[in-house]
Amino acid sequence: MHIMEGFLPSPWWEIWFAVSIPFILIGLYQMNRLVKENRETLPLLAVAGAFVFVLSSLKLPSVTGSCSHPTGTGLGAILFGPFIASVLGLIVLIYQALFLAHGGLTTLGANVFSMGIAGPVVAYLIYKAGTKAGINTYVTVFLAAALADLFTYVVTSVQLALAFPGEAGFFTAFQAFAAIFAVTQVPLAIVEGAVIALVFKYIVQL
Amino acid sequence: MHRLLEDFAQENGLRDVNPSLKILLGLGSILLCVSSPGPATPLLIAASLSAVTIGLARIPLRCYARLLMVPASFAVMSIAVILFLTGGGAVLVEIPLPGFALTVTTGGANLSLLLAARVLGGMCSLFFISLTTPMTDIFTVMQRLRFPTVFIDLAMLTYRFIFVLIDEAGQIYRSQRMRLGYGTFAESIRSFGMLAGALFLRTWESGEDLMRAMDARCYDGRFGLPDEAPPVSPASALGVVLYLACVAGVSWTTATITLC
Amino acid sequence: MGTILEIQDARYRYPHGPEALKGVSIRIRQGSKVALVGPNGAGKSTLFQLFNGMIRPDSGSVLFAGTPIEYTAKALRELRRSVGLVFQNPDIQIIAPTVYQDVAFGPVNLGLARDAVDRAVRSALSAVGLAGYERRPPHHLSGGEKKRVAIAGILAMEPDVLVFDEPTSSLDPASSEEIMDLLDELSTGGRTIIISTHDVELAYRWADHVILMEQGMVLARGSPEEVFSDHSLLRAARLKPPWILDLYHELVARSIVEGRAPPKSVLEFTDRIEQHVHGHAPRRGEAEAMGTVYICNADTVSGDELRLLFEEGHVDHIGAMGSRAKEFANRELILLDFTYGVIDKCILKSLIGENSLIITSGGMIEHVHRRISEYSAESGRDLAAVTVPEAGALRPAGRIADCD
Amino acid sequence: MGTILEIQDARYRYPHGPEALKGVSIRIRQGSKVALVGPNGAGKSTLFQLFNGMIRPDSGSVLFAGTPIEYTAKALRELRRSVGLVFQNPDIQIIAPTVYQDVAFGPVNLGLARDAVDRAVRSALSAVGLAGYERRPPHHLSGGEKKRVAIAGILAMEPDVLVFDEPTSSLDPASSEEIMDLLDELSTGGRTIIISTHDVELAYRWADHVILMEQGMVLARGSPEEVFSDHSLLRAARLKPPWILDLYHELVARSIVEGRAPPKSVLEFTDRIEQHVHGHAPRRGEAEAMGTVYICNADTVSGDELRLLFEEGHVDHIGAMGSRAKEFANRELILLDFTYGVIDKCILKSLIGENSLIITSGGMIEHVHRRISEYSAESGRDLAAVTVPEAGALRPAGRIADCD
Repeated sequence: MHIMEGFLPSPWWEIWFAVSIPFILIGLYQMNRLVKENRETLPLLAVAGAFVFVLSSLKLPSVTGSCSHPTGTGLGAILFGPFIASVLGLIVLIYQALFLAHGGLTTLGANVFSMGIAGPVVAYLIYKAGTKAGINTYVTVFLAAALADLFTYVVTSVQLALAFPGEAGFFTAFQAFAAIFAVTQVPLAIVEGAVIALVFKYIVQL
Repeated sequence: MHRLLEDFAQENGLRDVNPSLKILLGLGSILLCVSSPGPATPLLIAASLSAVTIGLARIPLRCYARLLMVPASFAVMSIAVILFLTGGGAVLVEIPLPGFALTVTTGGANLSLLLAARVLGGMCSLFFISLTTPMTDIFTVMQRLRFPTVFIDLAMLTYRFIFVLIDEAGQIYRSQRMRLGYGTFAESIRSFGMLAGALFLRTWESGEDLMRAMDARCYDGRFGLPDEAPPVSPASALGVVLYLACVAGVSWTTATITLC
Repeated sequence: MGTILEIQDARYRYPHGPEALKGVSIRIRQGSKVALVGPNGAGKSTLFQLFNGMIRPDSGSVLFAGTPIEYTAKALRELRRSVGLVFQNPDIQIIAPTVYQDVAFGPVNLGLARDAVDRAVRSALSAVGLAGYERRPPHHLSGGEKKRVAIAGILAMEPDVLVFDEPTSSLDPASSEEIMDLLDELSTGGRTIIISTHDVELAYRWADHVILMEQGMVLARGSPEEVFSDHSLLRAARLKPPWILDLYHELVARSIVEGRAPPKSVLEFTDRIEQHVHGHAPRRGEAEAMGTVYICNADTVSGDELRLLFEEGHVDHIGAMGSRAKEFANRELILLDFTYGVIDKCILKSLIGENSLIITSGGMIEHVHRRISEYSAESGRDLAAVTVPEAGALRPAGRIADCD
Repeated sequence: MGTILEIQDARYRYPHGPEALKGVSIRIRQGSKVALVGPNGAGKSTLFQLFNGMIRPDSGSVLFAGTPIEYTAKALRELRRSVGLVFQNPDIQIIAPTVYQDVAFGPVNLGLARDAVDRAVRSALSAVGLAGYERRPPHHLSGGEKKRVAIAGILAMEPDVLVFDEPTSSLDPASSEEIMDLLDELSTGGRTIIISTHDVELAYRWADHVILMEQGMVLARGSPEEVFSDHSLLRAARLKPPWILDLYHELVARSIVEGRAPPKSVLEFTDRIEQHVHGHAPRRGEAEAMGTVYICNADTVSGDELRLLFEEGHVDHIGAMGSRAKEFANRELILLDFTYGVIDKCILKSLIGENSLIITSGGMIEHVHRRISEYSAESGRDLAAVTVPEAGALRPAGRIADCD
């Protein structure tokens, strides 16, 4: 779920940039080192980014809205670590804003935090925990993907509620945003979880 | 497969205007929108930049209208929340519901209007950038602005592969439709999973191919040079600065105007 | 036979793109072998997508079996089952992780029961000669095998019309010939086969009807001989004439051969030139014995019966036509001399007094007999074609020994 | 000229894969046009990767200009600058977001200064006929154009050896011919050109040396006529002989033509058959005037000079060879009749008394003259080839009018 251009007022869009930029900077630093050590990293990162973009630009079946991409970057987080994944997330979000009109430029900071950092970290943690606990791999993958999606939307609701607490205060606002977006986001998360589990099954079969 | 905004940008009427100038105009407008205290400024920006995009950049009106619908569902839902949540001022409408009542106050109405205007103005500014300035030109600007090289290189490679993969995804999708994929909801999920899986495989192969291609072409950690950007014409530069100044002026003078 | 597919004055413009079809009308007879020929970008692929309703014409209409296509989800599903489209690049068409799952994709979507799916998959795989490949992952197959899997995936839906976009593109010559053999085999079952190609040689040899396209329009339609003899048309379509026609027309222009019907193969061409040079249909003296072409049915013959034939020294060359026959030869460890262009090669061997055996199956047996007797009639040379093993079939073969 | 590339008894096995090269030794002379012919999977692409050090043989050695390749990063970069490899699929080779940036990729990584990069890019783009395409994104180009960009990307590094993997794969005939024309053009500059292909027709016409491969081994090497005349070799490599050789050998077997050197083109073949039939080299009577082939240099001629030529009615057909010439014709709005196979087509026109003009550039002018005088010498017919505009060049063209 992308926050669109113009929606976040000052100082919130600046604040979310301030929160995300350290991750991006660490990611860039790590990436620089990685690319110097092993030149094959750059093409791999590039195709991974392109894959995430293309997947997110395809409409998921029977659900309005597109496949969001925390699971894509989640995969990036498993492969390259969360910081580099946040750089991938940033690039994908820029292309989504410019090519598809999903999201915006002043809201990049907030969107990078929810989709490029928070979501992937959750996916990463659940995947690790599930594998350690010996839960069925497909179930783990389903949970990681679906919950990362849900968490992303929770974070977005928090971001909106912080910016627009209204009279009733942050918690009521959060409940309101979370409730109304649940209509689209909960089915989306389930579908995405199922799809990603299928993809995983597909890849395992090879 | 829908067409990307980028495809319009490649052949728009303002293709040969200096990209830095176009980005300055777009970003400046966005900043004016989000910092505008009243709805008049964003609406003015929306109207003027739409006119420029349709009139000068010659983007078909129908496509432009359809683009404006992209953010509509998000905007409607979130603005609805804000409309009912935000208080202050007189009560305009009250919808009684079991247990509680939804109220719309002037404060809520004003904030909602302001947000709707900002979103419209912001999106029109964003569309102005993405419909008039191809990504290839934006790379040039990034290079000028000394963005980290590794970031630009990665963005460029990603850009190239987006189009390779999008083409393949479209073909795979068509071939699935041909074999009656996406018939029912369950089938859709299954078909989509296969598509994503097949695409993942192709992605992986593309990555390996790309490594070989770069090696075969003497890759030594350097990427392409920035293209020469078209020169900034003094008249258009003056125009952009004047426009932004005027809008800022309007923003300052209309700050107190509200809906009710 | 009637018209199965018809397109009436169809126009189509891609969204925001150029006009890809500028008023195209064509008519495809049931059971025919049609080649759509033109350079890249002529509109061939766009036309193909009209055939099974992947795109809808801006104006004009598309008729299947005499009825205009309805663009409802249900009608389109039915249509796509009946008109199967095989893409140029099998990598795009093959999506599942195993061959079995990929071929099953269509039948499963058709809602067939599990065992019906299984039957459909096995029979499609056997038709393309890939029985036993079920569990292989497609990306480890060769180019020709991938193409076969893609074809099987369509065949499994049992379509009436098979449409192939550039069936031989990026295949090597042997794989190409095998795919074209397969197309011939599929066509003998009464199916309508349409291919698009920019390979005029292929279209000239294979098709019985050619449609020449360029820039979204039909430039010409007719028999391959007619269409490809018009150089100015071909030039307009940025194509070269088939070499055999090119040389033929040069020779006609210099009155070295007669301007009757153009030849279709090296064999025919040689005969025509010899006829002109020697003033008569080339006929070897009676003393010069001709070889026999034995034909056997891969579905009914046993390996031992054939080995008997070889041991008795009746057979000098062995060829197999069609995928079932090749599978059979493989299984029985029979070394094949010819795997493509089999009939012509065996005729050439007969002419120099050598015997050959063609292993094939089903309707192709008749096809071989017909082809050989046609050649006999045309050339005035009496070629023997014998189906084995049949009562007494091996006896007359002995006559070579007698004549020598 | 000396040997530029040499491979001595190279063996290579892919990790976890089959042995792709089983002791291959080849030697490539500087400035030659070599075709590596074989079916898919014969090891052609693997061999190509040995050429520029993309893979290292398990045993055996690779020599460039007499020196064994060193597998250090620095030496490899130097080697890859000298031996440019153009992949089969241009989508894989094109890396950057614009044509300019993509072609600049090699030069930039070679550490050239900005203006040297610029010169290299412009000259490479002009050599492939894509000047003016600098700012286009690759995904908006046609297949043929992408191929040219891929070639320009390699050319910009100014390699001595150009290696093309299946240069014409999935291009339509006209685009293929244009790419092969480009290869000829590049070869006249003294570069060594190596192609891999399974298209024997192409290899037969184009190459001056053929290496036949199958299953990781070299089956034969030699002139195309030699290699492709050996049917058993070709069969072992699952290839068909070029049609022209096939027909030729049939005719020789029936003693309709003499078994001298096999013909290379339809033109030559017609002459040979006519010679046999009429018992002498075909020579038209003096009264039958032959047309003239005008040749002009696209780099020096002006559009007005040419238009003068057309207006005076000297020219019936116009052809352009090479990308600079085609660019020129495009710019000057000259409608072209021939864009490929130009020389042969113009000779054929001359034989029927029509004049033609060939627009070309650089070393190709000599090539045209040589080809026409060779034909004159072989056929015994006196064809006029005149470079225009030169003093008095237009005068003799009037003779057609006199003769009529």
